[in-house]
Amino acid sequence: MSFQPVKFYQTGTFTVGNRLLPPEERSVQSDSKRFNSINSGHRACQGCGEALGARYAIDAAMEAADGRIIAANATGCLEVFSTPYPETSWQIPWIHSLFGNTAAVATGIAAALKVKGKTGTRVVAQGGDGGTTDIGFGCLSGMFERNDDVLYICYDNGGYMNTGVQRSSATPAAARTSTTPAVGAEPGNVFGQGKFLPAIAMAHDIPYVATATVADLRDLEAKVTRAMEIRGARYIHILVPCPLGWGTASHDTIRMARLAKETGIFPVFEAEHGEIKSVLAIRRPLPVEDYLRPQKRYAHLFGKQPRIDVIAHLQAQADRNIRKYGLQARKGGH
Amino acid sequence: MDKPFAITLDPGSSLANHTGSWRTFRPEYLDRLPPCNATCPAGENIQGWLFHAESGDYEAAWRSLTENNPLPAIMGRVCYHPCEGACNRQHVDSSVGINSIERFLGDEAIKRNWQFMKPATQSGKKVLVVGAGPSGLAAAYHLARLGHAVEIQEAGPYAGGMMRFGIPKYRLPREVIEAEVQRIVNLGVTLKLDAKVSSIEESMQAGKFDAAFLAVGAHIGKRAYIPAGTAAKMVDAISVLRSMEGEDKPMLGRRVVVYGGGNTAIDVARTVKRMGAEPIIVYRRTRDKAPAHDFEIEEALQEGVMVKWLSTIKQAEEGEITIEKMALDDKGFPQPTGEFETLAADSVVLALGQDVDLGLLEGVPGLEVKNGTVQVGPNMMTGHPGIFAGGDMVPSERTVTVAVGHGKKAARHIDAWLKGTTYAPPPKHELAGIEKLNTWYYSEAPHVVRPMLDILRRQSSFDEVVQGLDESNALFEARRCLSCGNCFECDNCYGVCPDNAVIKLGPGKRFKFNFDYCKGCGVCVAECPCGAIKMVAEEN
Amino acid sequence: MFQVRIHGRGGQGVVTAAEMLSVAAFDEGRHAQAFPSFGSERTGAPVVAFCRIADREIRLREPIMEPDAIIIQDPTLLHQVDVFAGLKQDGYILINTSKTFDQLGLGDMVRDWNPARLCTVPAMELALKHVGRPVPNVPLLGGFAAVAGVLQLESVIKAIEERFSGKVAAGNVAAAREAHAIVKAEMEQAVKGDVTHA
Amino acid sequence: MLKQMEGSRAVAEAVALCRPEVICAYPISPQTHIVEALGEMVKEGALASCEFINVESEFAAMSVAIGASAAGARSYTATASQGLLYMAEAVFNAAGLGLPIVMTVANRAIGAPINIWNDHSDALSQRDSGWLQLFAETNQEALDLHIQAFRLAEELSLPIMVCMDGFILTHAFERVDMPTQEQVDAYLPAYSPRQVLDPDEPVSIGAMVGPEAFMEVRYLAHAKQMEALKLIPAYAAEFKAVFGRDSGGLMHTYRSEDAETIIVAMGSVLGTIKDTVDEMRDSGHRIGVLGITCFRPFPVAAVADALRQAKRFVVLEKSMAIGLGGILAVNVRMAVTGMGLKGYTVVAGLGGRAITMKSLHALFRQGEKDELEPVTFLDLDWKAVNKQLEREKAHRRSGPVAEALLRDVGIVGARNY
Repeated sequence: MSFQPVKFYQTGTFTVGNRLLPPEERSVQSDSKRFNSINSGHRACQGCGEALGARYAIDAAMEAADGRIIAANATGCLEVFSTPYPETSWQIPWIHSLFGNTAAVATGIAAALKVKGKTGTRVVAQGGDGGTTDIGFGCLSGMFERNDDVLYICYDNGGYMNTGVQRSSATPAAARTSTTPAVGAEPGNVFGQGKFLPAIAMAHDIPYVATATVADLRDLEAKVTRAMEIRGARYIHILVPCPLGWGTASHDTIRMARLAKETGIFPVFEAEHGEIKSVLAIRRPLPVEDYLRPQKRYAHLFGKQPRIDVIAHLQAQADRNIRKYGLQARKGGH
Repeated sequence: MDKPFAITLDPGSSLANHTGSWRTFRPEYLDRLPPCNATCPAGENIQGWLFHAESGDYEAAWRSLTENNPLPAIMGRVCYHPCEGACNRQHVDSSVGINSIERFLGDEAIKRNWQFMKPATQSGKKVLVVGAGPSGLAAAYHLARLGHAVEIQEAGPYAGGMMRFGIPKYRLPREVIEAEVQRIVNLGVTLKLDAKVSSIEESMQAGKFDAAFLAVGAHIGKRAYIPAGTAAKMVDAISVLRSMEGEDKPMLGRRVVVYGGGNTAIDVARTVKRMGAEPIIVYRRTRDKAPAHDFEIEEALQEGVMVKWLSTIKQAEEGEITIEKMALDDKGFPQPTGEFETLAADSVVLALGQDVDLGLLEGVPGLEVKNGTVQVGPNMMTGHPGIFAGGDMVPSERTVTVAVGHGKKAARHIDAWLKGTTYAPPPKHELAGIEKLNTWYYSEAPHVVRPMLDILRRQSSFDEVVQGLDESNALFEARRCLSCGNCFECDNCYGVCPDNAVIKLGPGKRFKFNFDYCKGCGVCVAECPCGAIKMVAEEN
Repeated sequence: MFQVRIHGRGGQGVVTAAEMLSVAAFDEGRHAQAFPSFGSERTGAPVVAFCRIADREIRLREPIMEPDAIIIQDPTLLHQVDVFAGLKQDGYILINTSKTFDQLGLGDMVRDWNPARLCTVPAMELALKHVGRPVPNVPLLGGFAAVAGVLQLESVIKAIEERFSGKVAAGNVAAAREAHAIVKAEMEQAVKGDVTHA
Repeated sequence: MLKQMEGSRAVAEAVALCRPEVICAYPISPQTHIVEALGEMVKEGALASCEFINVESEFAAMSVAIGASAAGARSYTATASQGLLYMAEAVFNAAGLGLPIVMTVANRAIGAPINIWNDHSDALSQRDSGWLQLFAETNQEALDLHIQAFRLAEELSLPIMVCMDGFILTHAFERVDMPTQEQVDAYLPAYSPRQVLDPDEPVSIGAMVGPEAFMEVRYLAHAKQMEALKLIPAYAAEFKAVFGRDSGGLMHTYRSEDAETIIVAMGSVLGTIKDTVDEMRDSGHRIGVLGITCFRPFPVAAVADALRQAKRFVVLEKSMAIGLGGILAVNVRMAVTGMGLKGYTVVAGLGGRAITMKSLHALFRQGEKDELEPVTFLDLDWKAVNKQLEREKAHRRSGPVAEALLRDVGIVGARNY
């Protein structure tokens, strides 16, 4: 288990910083001289989970690699809001090529570094769920299969938010998007479709696969740090709520991620060579309704005639996650 | 490098894009009033001193504490800690044991002989403090710190007032009082014992005092009319407790009936129990209606004190009393039932409240006395200019904590009065209610229970019943503080900002917003554990 | 310019044969161009490869439609594919077989042919004998050196040794030499008129 | 050193001499032999300091090359036909980012109907991608062009396709003069990237560019290609100085000095054309040849100069702008705009259809007499075509075209020889 939360010290390791912790146990994000790999002035929406997740992850990778990171970035929100000519928010060497080829571009960078003997410089590829689970899946699977020395980070906000909130294969069931409107007998995205990429990544037997959310910074940082200790293909899937696409208040971004984890909707775990090594247990269990209700993309479930059946179905999905990954809250929390 | 036009860009150049223009609401840091501070009668900045204790800097914590209260070792034992009743942590698990940490700090200060800092300059003014009880000691301390020459004139042979004469030593060991009084004396306060002030005007003139603070305790036990035979032994509770301080212990016999339901009744009952007697408390109402703190009733019951609830004494004779059973009416008042019972009783101790001896005020023009108390203005000054009063003398709850609060408050007004100005307390912040907090961030941490003396020793000795916390326990308990409403530098705002628009100013300096980039999303407000940020509309 | 077309089946080394032929010519300082029929045929399917040999640069890129010589690596193709299409009158024909032209049913076709240009060699047997594998292409090249006279046997052997190594090279060289001897003997007999293909 | 070898092998050895650092490979006929040979060289250590990556698609192949090139590695890949189309998005991207990748295109037709044989449809479909496109006439030239391409690409910071006819060249065994490592090292300096992903000097590559600068970016790409028109002949001249032979350049003329009719073509068919022209010259025809080596940038001025003295030109191309006629022809016509030349487009050799001297003789004679249609389809089976057109008139459900034609022409007729 890579992340051993500090049990107490007022806020333990739940908050970003903690003056009571020894310096070596403090988070990368709490450092007043942190990298800010993605700088201020980017054009992400107010309360953007992806902007936050990207800084969390890349800063942690930078810390682990002594500031020697090269990133390849898929087309998508992150790319568009961070690098509109003539300004870029990135403070690291960064390249955007296409929507579907990020893993392969990263492979190329890694190959170049290897052949030049620059093994101290590490490669991170990043993209949204569309660029990862859909259009970029072929290249990603190829990168996994070859075990190229790349850390791929997927920022999952459950849809094509950049183009106006269309459905991706990571869009959850029942969620409303522009292409799965909340009309008809089965409003929103259908059940039984979509794919959970971390499990597919694990099926490649790559050295490291993990999930994380922007609500558990220390867990996220520990996973990136762990991933950076390993050579070969690594995959981290980070849930990053999207106020626009989810229809949530801009200030609720982290809260939504927390609810996703605490309800069991989004399992947080890590795996090595295809085997689960640890899970982040639920701390304060909640029904999925608490997670669904604040989101306008599920508003159709809570209309005049609430779709109790659909909510129950989603609860069953969460319960299944809890059983499957062993997410049950443990005594004493964490 | 000679970069290709437009395709390749310089790092971090988006700083040119000031996204602050997107904002319609802006976050603002603020300090809210934590409920503990809001309820502390002594006006302690509890959260403030807990902050230092959390990092293990106990001296800093003690110094912070004693900014408001010079008697933490005493208060850590006898304060009924309304702060803990208000503590927001009770909504998470259980309240922070503030009182136990205060005692730890007080004891630590005695152990390590920490002393108060003397004022840099002297004002040249003289202030007379009448009474060396908590209120007088507190006032003397604060006035001395403000640079005034203070003399306490105490009627009794010891300092401490009602703390010494009204509180048993198993709750408040006398060496604790001695230590904290001595520290105030060391600050430069003159303490005159056995110096009863019989006329305040005379005493002030004699000593050329510029002002006076009257802080005489309620030493006179209230009497009630109970038909009694001549041989019946009846004494008042406060006399019993006072006599415990001298050589001649009271002779009350084996079966002692204590009449009353307040803390003094409990104290007397527990005291006589320790003297080998069998105390029975007789109280006209029920346990939950009793003014005594429940934990003290519980401790008394544990120690073998008997209680007759819903009972009044109708008659006292030698060796026995008659009591009438009562019943509560619809409004919760006890009404006689006509049912009687006799109890064996070698003596009856009346614990029905106390009065203050106001004899020293006779003839002072402008003073107003009502219901046995001196009327004071909001600045604690009596109707006579320059004469202030506090503690048991003024209309208020009579607790050590309230008394200490009066002393501090009066000192500030006296200081202002001496300078010819008025003291205006700073405006209070809005309350940091639980709804302002994001408690998800606080670690699970159950309350530490203070160790208790074993029951046999409690029944037979005057050793202190409730023990202190050890260092690790105190630290743990201090860290349970949620820091409601005040930034404790957890870095959450700094970390969770998607726009890196929070600037970390360094330890103790908190944070500030970089409004060039803050888009006003409000994530910092939502994720601030302690509710120290709020959103305000830009147009305001 | 001398143009050769080789017929065989996928897996019989038809393309290799054409390439080795071009290498042999190159080794003699001549220009040569070998190329396959660019098909996507799999093992067993009829395939064709070509080789041009000339004393100047070969620029022509069209398929060989009027060959000067034809090498048939697999006699079972004779009645399935028009292997003789475009063959010049009195062009060389070399067939991997232990039968005669008559026995192969080709008697009528070659009745007026110069008998010295009609040769057979049991290349499959030679390959099995010397190399241990049923790959008739290399022995046929040895035979071709004898029949067409455009290349020296030693050039072919050099090409074999460039292509293969060790035992395989030695076996192929031996097979090529034996094939060369067989064909040479056939031709000498034909010139003497001892043998007719009728 | 003279060697008799397969064209693919020759190219592979030449690429190896250029010291590539990252090679990405995905198999597609007829490019396979090139990357197979390179893969072997890397694996056995003959090609040191090189990463050979077997990717999962051509799209990935180009993408890996993009990443590697951006990280400062000399990068190479090879493809053909459908593969080139499958990577098309990345092809445009590599050019847009200005990454000097060299790619061999073993020219092959594009389906449907699926066809593995040679024509130029694949490369020409990417003519506007921003890549430089060089067409080899022989395997010697293919080999030489790769050496020149790395130098050109890296100097210009633009990617280059070296196009060679699939099978006809890639699979042909013929004589090549293989240069030495010393020669190549003398000609080709180490790769010094114009932009590179480097933590010591971070940059963001691949920004989103809006209307305010996009046209400028595009113009600059064009300006670079115009610059290439000067560099290409200069580098060819330097090449001759080091290697001792004419290779590359913008174009080659053949017996065109006094020609009234000039045949314009690209790639290996030029050999067959030259043989035909030789024969016609022998019988007194004033005919010559213009071989285009550099299709992108298109050498408009040089082509105009080469054709200025002629009366007519016949563009014989292995490509087709369906619905218009020729692709190369349109480019040539633009070059001679206003010159009063007669021009003919001949679409030939599509999908591997053999282009024979016999047909060329007839064609060129027709051309000389101005008897050609504006667009001619060489050796088209009109009978089969007309039959199908009739069939489609007669039946709504006439079925798939290619299969019907195959039935008509028969299996022997379908042989390409």
